[in-house]
Amino acid sequence: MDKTIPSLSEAVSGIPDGAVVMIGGFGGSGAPIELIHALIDRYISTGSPRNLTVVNNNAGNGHVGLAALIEQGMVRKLICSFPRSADPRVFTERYLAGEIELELVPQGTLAERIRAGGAGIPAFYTPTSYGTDLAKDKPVEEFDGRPYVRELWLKADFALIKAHKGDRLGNLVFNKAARNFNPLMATAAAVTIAQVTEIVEPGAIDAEAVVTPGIFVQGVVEVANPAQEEDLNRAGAAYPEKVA
Amino acid sequence: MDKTIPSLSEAVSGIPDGAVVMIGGFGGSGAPIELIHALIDRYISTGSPRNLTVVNNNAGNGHVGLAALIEQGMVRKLICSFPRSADPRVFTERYLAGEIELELVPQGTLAERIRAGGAGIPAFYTPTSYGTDLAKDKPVEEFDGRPYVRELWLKADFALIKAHKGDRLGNLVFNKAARNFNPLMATAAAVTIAQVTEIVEPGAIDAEAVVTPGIFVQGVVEVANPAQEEDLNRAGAAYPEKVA
Amino acid sequence: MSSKLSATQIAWRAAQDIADGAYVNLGIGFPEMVAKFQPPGREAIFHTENGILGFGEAPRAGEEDWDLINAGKKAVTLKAGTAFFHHADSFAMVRGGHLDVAILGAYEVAETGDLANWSTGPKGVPAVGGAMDLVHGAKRVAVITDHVTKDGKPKLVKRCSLPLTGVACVTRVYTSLAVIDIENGRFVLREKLPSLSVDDLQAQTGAELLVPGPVADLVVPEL
Amino acid sequence: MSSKLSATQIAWRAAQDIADGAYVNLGIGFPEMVAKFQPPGREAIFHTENGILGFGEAPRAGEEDWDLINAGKKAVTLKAGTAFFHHADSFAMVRGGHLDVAILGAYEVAETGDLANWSTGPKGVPAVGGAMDLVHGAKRVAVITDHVTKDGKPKLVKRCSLPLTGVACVTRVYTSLAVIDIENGRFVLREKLPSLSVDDLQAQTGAELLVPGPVADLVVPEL
Repeated sequence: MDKTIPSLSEAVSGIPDGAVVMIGGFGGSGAPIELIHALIDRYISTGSPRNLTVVNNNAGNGHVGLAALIEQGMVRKLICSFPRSADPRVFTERYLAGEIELELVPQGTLAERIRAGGAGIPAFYTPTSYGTDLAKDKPVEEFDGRPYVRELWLKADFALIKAHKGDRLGNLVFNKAARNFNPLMATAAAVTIAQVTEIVEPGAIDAEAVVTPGIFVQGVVEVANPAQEEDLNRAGAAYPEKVA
Repeated sequence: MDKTIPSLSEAVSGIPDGAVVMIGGFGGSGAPIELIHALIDRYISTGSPRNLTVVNNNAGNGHVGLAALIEQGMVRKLICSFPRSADPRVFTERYLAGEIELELVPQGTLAERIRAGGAGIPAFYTPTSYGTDLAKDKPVEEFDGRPYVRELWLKADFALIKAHKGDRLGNLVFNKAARNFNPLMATAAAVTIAQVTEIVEPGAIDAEAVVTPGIFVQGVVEVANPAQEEDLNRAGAAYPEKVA
Repeated sequence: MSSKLSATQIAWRAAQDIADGAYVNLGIGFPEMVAKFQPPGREAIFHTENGILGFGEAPRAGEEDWDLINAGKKAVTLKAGTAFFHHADSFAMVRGGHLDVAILGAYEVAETGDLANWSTGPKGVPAVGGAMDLVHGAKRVAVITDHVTKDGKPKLVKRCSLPLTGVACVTRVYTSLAVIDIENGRFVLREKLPSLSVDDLQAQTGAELLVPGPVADLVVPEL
Repeated sequence: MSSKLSATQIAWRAAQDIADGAYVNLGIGFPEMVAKFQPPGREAIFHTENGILGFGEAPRAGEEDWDLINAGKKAVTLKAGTAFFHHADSFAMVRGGHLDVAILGAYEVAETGDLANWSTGPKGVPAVGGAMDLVHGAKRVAVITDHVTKDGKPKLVKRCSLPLTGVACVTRVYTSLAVIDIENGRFVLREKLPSLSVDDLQAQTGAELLVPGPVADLVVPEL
């Protein structure tokens, strides 16, 4: 079994128009910038994929990564908890113009809905959002005398995630807090593509320390020197690069 | 902060009569034999704790560990998925005599109920057990055209677990498949006591490889050479040792 | 060839349908044998409920590590690429539909796909383990079983008489006499021992066998 | 001492109530300052929603690791005993009641314990982050805030006018003028600036302040 994919363009080639795509990361940490940019490249040359529904904690920052995907007009709907950042203009402008739909989900509920999607749990109850506008129209029930809101699982057609090391079986480890949503999204998507800084031999990752077992991963592509969103934004970068 | 406890007897001293106690392990792997035996010692010398409700995947094997706890008559009710083993006589006899109550829970549902208890999720839906005797009287609901059974969280007063290494902050790692229910139970109990083969300095466990973060652990006690249930049973051991 | 397949031969037949790279859970006991018969050039990845993915064969006697066991509590070994995880993550793999195949034993299988394999009735101590989770998780749930009970009664039946493990979950049954699919709530015969007529097989089966197409010979090596 | 506490001083006061060994989540922005003022001899363990327990202070400028950040996306550092985990485990800690204290900012706090701190109304882009989870998770949910808005309107009110973050969740409010508990749906005054009379304070508060016992002087060092 060999899940490695030789190129970024091949890694994102199967994502169709209208797909639900989970994209890992919390702000820039753990964001698979290169996979996102490969998707933009494909869109620029083929017009596809478009009308995507994207699940991410945020809504992009500056003009790279998720923000660049939105800027291209590829995203129809965003499911996230916090569509703010140091430079959220790309999303904000489209949102206020009614050009992109937003489903706002509390961060813990977002994480749990994704986990539930991966774990075959169609619904669960949480105290989060009870009595607030975000619980509107959701079933409420009491357990042990406290009210809870029922939330539904969240699944995706594809997950694009970023890991630190991966092997050809798809076993992954992450770098520090860049773990965040990445392991959860891997479980909740029909097809999970991981960009990893280094592809290693099976066994090189300690069996005890594997964070995402290979069963959750369908493709692994090596990006040896991944860009960090914060660094790109400090340098004023945009994707694709602006031609003077 | 120092969560280390100097002795096994002190580690189990706070468990009252009638407590709900989760005990880690899957069969013998990951079973905190020494903590269980310390609890038996306390019962023999003080008559307490009794009327315990125990949560474990199994129901003991032979005459050591959980089986010995049951043999002492300390357990009023057992919540488990598989009360069978190579030598299940202790439980079987008491069960057939009506001396111990059994709540049988499918293994995945047991794991998820414990996780839910630790994660503040009072109820969730699962396909498991739909249409079977184990779903009797439980609410059923359809999601995406499939029927699911609603299950409730499971929490405990105490968890007795076994880990490989632990630090004084309560961070834990486990040994191979001895992980099983241990990390889940740590999250679901008001007080979690971990016996560990080695207490190490904070930082000695790689921050990336911590399986149970210290927030879930209230006490750590070192048992440098823990017994393995399979070895004890092969040697025909019983606890307390039978006096000829 | 004898008049029926041995347990080992049934396991061999089931193993032939497991694709290279498939994620597989084998029920405890008899189904564990399936792992031995992976066809050359194919490598499945085995999952066990107690938190291991990609474990290897049994160790030699005396080399067991009792913290490295499968759901049947038999010792296994590590391989390059093994991963450990806790029980909730393990059953997320099961319930979440991540396994390709689960192969289980059976007391009874109904033409509806219902399975009874955990309880022989109200007597004794009930024990369910992971069976009820497995039948709802894997993309394909297959059963391996003798075609009839030790008393000669059909195990493939119209409706299960024993407590159910799951409803409408089994899609293929490998028996000591035949390979039978379950489609639209009916048994569909795919393969049978060459020595056996369809009528002979029907006589040992508790519900109607549909034969909509050619029936292949069920040919299994001596093992 | 000036007529009101600075943000830094409010953070200092809140920090005095955090016990040694407490697990603490500090909301993004202003509440993050609380970490700087742990009393000597006490060490709290800080949790951040994005998957770190036990992180250390901010690194020096230029030494940031952008994979080692807090929920406010500011760089932090490792300490001996830090643990990383994913978002579902992180919010299991929150929702499961494992945190001792969460300290959050507020637009409004009602005498009922209701909190509004995520939305100033239907205009603009709504963003909630982890606030709605935090208010239902920690054993103690405290708010630090100016006593009044920039326009001088009370932030401690009878009923919140802004969209709620949570219902009946706040139990203590540290303001620029006072320390106020919420008990049985009422504001209970515990401490106030010595220069301020109860009547002065009441005049700047949008719901009745109960004074069932002695009111301590709120004394905070110059910072």
